[in-house]
Amino acid sequence: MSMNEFKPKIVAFCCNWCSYAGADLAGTNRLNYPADVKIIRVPCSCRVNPMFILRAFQRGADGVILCGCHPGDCHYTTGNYYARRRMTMLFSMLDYLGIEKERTRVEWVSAAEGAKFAAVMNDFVKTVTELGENKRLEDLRCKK
Amino acid sequence: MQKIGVFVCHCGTNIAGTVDVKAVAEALGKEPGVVFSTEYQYMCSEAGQNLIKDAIKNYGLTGIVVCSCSPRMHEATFRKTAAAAGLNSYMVEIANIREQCSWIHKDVKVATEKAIVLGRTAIAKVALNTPLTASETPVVKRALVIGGGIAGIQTALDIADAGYEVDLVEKEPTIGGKMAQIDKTFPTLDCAACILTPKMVDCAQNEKIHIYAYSEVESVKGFVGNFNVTIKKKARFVDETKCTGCGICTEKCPMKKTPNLFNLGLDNRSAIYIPFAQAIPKIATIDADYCNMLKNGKCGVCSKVCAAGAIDYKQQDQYIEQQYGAIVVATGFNPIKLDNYSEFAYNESPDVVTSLELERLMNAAGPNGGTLLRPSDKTHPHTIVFVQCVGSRDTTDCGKPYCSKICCMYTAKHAMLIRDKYPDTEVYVFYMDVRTPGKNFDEFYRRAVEDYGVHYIKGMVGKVMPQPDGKLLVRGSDLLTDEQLKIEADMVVLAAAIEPDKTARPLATMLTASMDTNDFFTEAHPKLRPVESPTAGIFLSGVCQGPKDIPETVAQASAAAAKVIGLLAKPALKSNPCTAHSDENLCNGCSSCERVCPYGAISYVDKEFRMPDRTTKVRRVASVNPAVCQGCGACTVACPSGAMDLSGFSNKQIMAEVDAICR
Amino acid sequence: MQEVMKKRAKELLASGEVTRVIGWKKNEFDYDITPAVFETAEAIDRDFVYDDFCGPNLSKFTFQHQKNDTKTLVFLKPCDTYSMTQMVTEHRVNRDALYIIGIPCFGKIDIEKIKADGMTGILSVTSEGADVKVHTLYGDKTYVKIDVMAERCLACKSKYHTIYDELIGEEGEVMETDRFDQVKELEAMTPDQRFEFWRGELSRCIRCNACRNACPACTCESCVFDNPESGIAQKAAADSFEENMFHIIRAFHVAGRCTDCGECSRVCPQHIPLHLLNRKFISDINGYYGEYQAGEEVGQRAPLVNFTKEDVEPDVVAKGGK
Amino acid sequence: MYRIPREKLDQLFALTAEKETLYIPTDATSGIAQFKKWNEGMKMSEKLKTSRSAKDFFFPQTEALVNFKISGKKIDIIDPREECEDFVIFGVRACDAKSFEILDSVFLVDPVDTYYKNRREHGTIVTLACSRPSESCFCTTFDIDPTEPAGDVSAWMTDDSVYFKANTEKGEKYIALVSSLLEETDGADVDAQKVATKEILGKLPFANLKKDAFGGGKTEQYFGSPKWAELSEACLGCGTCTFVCPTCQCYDIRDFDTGHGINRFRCWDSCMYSDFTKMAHGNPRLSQKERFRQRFMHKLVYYPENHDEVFACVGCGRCVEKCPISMNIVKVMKTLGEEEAK
Amino acid sequence: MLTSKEKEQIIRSSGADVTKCMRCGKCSGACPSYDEMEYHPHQFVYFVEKDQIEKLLNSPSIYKCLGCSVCSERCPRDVGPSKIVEAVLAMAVRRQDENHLKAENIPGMVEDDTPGQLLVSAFRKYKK
Repeated sequence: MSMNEFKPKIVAFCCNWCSYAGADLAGTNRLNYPADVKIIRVPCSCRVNPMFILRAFQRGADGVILCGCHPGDCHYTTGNYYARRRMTMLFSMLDYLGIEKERTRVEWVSAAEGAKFAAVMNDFVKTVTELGENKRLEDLRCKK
Repeated sequence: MQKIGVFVCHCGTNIAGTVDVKAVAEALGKEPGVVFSTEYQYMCSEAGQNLIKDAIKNYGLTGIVVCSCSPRMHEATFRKTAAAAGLNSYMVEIANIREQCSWIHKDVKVATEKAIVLGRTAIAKVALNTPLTASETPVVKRALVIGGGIAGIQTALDIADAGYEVDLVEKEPTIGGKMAQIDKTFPTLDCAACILTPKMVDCAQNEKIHIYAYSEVESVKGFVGNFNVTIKKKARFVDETKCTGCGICTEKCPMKKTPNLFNLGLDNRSAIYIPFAQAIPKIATIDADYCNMLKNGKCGVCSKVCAAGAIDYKQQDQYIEQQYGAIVVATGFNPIKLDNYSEFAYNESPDVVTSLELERLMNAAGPNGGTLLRPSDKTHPHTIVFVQCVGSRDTTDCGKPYCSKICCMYTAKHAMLIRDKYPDTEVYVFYMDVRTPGKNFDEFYRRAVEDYGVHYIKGMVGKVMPQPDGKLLVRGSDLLTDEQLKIEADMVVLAAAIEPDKTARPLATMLTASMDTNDFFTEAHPKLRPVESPTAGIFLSGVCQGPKDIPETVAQASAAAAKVIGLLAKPALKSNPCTAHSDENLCNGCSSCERVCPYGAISYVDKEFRMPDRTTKVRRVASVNPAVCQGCGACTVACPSGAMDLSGFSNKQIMAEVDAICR
Repeated sequence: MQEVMKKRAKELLASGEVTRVIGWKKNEFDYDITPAVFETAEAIDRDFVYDDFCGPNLSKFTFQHQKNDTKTLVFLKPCDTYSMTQMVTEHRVNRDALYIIGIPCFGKIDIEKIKADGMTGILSVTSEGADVKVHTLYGDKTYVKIDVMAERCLACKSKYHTIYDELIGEEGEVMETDRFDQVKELEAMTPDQRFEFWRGELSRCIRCNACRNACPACTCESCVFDNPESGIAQKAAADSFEENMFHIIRAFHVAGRCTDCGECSRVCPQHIPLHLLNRKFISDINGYYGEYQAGEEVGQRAPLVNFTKEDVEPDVVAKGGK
Repeated sequence: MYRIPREKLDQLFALTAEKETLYIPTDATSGIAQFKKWNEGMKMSEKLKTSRSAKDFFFPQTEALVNFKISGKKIDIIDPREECEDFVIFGVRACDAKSFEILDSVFLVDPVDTYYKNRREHGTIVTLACSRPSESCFCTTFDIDPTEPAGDVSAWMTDDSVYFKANTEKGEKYIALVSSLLEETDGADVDAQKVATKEILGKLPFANLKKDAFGGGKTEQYFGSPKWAELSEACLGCGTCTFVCPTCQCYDIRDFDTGHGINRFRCWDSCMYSDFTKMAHGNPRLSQKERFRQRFMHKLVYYPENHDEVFACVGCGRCVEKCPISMNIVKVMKTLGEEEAK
Repeated sequence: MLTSKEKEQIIRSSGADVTKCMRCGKCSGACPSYDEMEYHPHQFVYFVEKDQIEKLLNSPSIYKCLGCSVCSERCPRDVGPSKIVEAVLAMAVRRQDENHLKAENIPGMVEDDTPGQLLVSAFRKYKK
């Protein structure tokens, strides 16, 4: 597979209240971002277990992004604060194990930020595409 | 094994235009567990819903996937459809192939492929769904209105009218808000006090309304139907139950050099004060920053003169806890600070004033008793320049990007009133655009120009320069004559942009209600649910949601009241069944979940367990109160043993979605 | 020390204050130590030992052998008390059913270091003061104790007891430690080097679960890796991913709760430096959220179930940390 | 008997690796020895034992059994086995060599485990006699002579030479493969080493450990012994002893969902694990005591009973060294043996 | 509408987004050189948007601008009229420096004793 043809698999966890709505707004405003991004709706960014992120990589994801309400704006008041700590720790550990830190990201996208959502996804897909296939955290059994 | 039905919606050409819906239906039909797959023009139409209902019955479907618009749009619709056909409403999953697919992709092949993946993901999830039943919680028949301006007053009156208890919390010593400071109202030019004060009195006299003036909301817990709010009653140092509002104390108080905030600091008052004559409640308040007794323990005049013995220098802040079924936010606005607009010399010259200050200067109860005089030398102004859009429509850091909406009209009002009362005064209005949509609004503005001879100038003031002789040299452009005007003015009036009150942001955090980047509360839907916050049970009234004039504010206030009444009229609320639950066999009782729960929904019980070796062991285990749990899922991740899981978004379901996407 | 402990244990047994004593006993060799429950003075006289080989952390053993209806005496070294405090915080042990005696520790000897030096056929090892004398079939050798001390003891964080009913010996202090030096070394490597390093280390894992089962923070009623319902259960790593997965998740589960007792690395039959994973989290928590030592006092709120509004954003990692 | 100078050992490895895959024990960074595929420049470990036993070569920790490929509603069954290449394991000790016989008696009897058989047939075992046994060794208890190891080829290493002797047809083939480097010799040095080693064996701490108290027919005598409770008390329930043991052969069969099919594989299991023998109703082995007892009863009583008094322990001492709480088969034999003596 | 090369260049070199202008005229209201100028700051913005660059290039206004940037400072939309004036001025200056030497004219200029090096350096200097 040449670099040009490489289409990354991107899993985006979006909180129901802000980021998922932001993604909807991006759609309503017809703001394009690559089809490589597939969104999973979760009630809150704090619902995302680090296990899910590892699972995505195991299953062949090349990048995982978590989007939630801006800190202070969480629908559940404090959820994204916990998510922020958890993800900081997880990302740090992945980096410590030598896994490309650019493959994981957290972005705060409000329901009003459709344009930001599209911009973030465009940028993330670009970053991951440049990195190429995820080789360091893959499960060979899941390859086709 | 589930029997899953897949329904792909065309949404007219919204989806079918970029997604090959037939191919999607066909591909998804081949997925394991899928026994029926079809596509249709409009799934949300009655015919579309009937299609789903028939399929549920004919194929004995145990779960359905609708590939359509965002679940935020029609999830509720399809849940009802399923329920009508006898299928549990939580056996429905939506694949969002419109907002997140057809609308953002142009290539049919790419969009179709993605739609299939999204459909597959929803199928993977629904295969693990379990029927859920919403539990019911009773609704507390009492509403809280935060903010006692015209918005809050109107909402409170309407709710009370329907027979429900209302608490009205106002941070100032009196209700009335900004409208109480306004002189006349457009487009009718009737006096604001004349139409506002009767409403304030109504509030005070209504048995169902309880006014907490000089109070603030301290904390909000709970959820729709059952909010638990702590209200802080700030110490007035005056016993409310004893004060008669006679005002002798305010006359006798020696601390007369206290800035009168009601008059925006344009004149002074005493340290103990009643903001204005028609204040509700009409109770004196001691300004602790200026009172000599409170500061230095010397004075005590007010206490001596008070016949009612109402003065209490030892009064403390009081905290009141109260339960509410609904909360209305009516926190209003303030003009922005003009410190960053040095070109208008607002901080340099007392004769450069904001429009709100002009209201006080022109008001009969204002500092000059209703005669318009220059603040600097109390002389009659002969030339007045109005500058519109100061800080509005301004995308730089010091301004606001939005239109403040009310300035065009009140400036026309001011110009007209001045020309009417002082025909020898020339009035110039610099404008970018004059915006007057509204009943009788444009007519009003035209009257200012045509009947009162106000000079409207298309252009903007670039600089205001105070002159040694006390005049203000105003330099601005007239774009139509292509000239730069230099006007020697006696006064300059700035139509400062309005912004939400600063207390709104911390309040939004307490309420978990979302705000936009300008700190206006966001509505649940910009068109269809304009008076509700996305957070259930929180309603919006007045400028806290966006700039609006008095008629609009009152309209929204009544609308919010109607929504509150609708909510309070319900005997019970169905709660979201997607709540957390703990597997007692796995629970360690370590308290991690309790620590992260924002609702205090988790408690612990000691439970006896039978061990494999047939002994028994008492263990501490977590137990979730489903009525209190809001289903955020923070606990599920905090739990190290995986005992805690979330219905509707279980670990297995989310992992199945991950798997399906990455397949 | 051993004799004082024995005497005190027997006193408490005799007075009926406690009915059981948790301590260590010697096994086949000098360096073989097994945690044990003693119920009689005779058993204590016969088997009870406390010397420089008594490495096993008795907190986890106490957790496994706790009884609610009777009081148990347990001897805890300073680092063991941190684990115990953490377990009390998490309601994993019944503090009321325990009588804790804090005992001093002067660093434990790591027999693996002596073996790694080529010593085999070891017939006896004796530790006296700074000398460690090793007598083997193939010759004798004397080591300076500090050279054969366990890694975790060389980087000892504290000689202070965070929980006890009584102390034997004098109370020590929290120590200055260079325990994050190895973490820093790893952080200074390139991602490729780190990847190679961990691949090399973790690929030796045989998933015996000794690290988990010895860990005083891993006291789950059922481990997610044993629970087929968890979706990540595995018995053996069938792919390099699963080797990573197990250790990342385990480190994450104990993050903010791990007291850095070092049992995981001590028990690893494959000599994987597992403590370096936990220490990374500890060092990150200290750096990002302020100094925090798990097990310092009962009732602490662990950093991962806590937050401040001003916490760093996760992109701090991408930006190169701290 | 053949001889090669020690300095030529690398050449021998190179020559072997040219034809077949060669594995030798080598030191890992962390101070343990492990079998690794030989490549140029690799140094053979001087350690007596590898951390893991050599059973991995024939009975790997995880092994794919069958794959199911799912496409839509269709399932294809795929045999994931690839043609096994011939390989040579160099430096297997007598204890591990003996363990292969025990594994054979489990996997190669009817029904034959074809996965195991396949690997076994392709492997040539070159054993290496021990000259510096460690304090944890007790192979002599089970009548193993570490100076005369079994295997396809036996080897002895002295200060300057390595001696070889072929024991099987496969062994002969291997000797022929490397014959260009070998010279024939009488093996007098080997005999001298054997005498010296045997003298050391007599001085080992476990030299007097006897298996006589155990064997078939002792079930009733030991099963109900009260000593099990105390012996198993500190057991953590980890699988260290099992996984380092060269004779433990229990495995679990698991399915892994790859997203596009199922991979069915087997992996080592441990009777020390709490979910071992767990069934729908629960676990008949109620506590760690029962699990602990099972492991040692199997090695010392049940297995000998069914296999002509051959014990399922080869005295390699790995469990003695690796157990986190220093509990092991020697302690069990001594404790229960004392009881027998009474 | 086709965008001229000049407009493109002005927008590129000034970095100003003329579409953001909402025609408030604050720039011109603030301009100290207003009376000196034929075209005023807001017109610079407007003319660029309407692609009437030539007018601006030929106007003395570009030399009257003091470059004080008060127009940009006051602009509520961050358009930056002064940046446009500057860009137009730069373009005009560059135009004065047209191609003074063309390759085909060289042979006619060459005399026997013209040093080759002079030709090369002249070409470098006067050829754009």
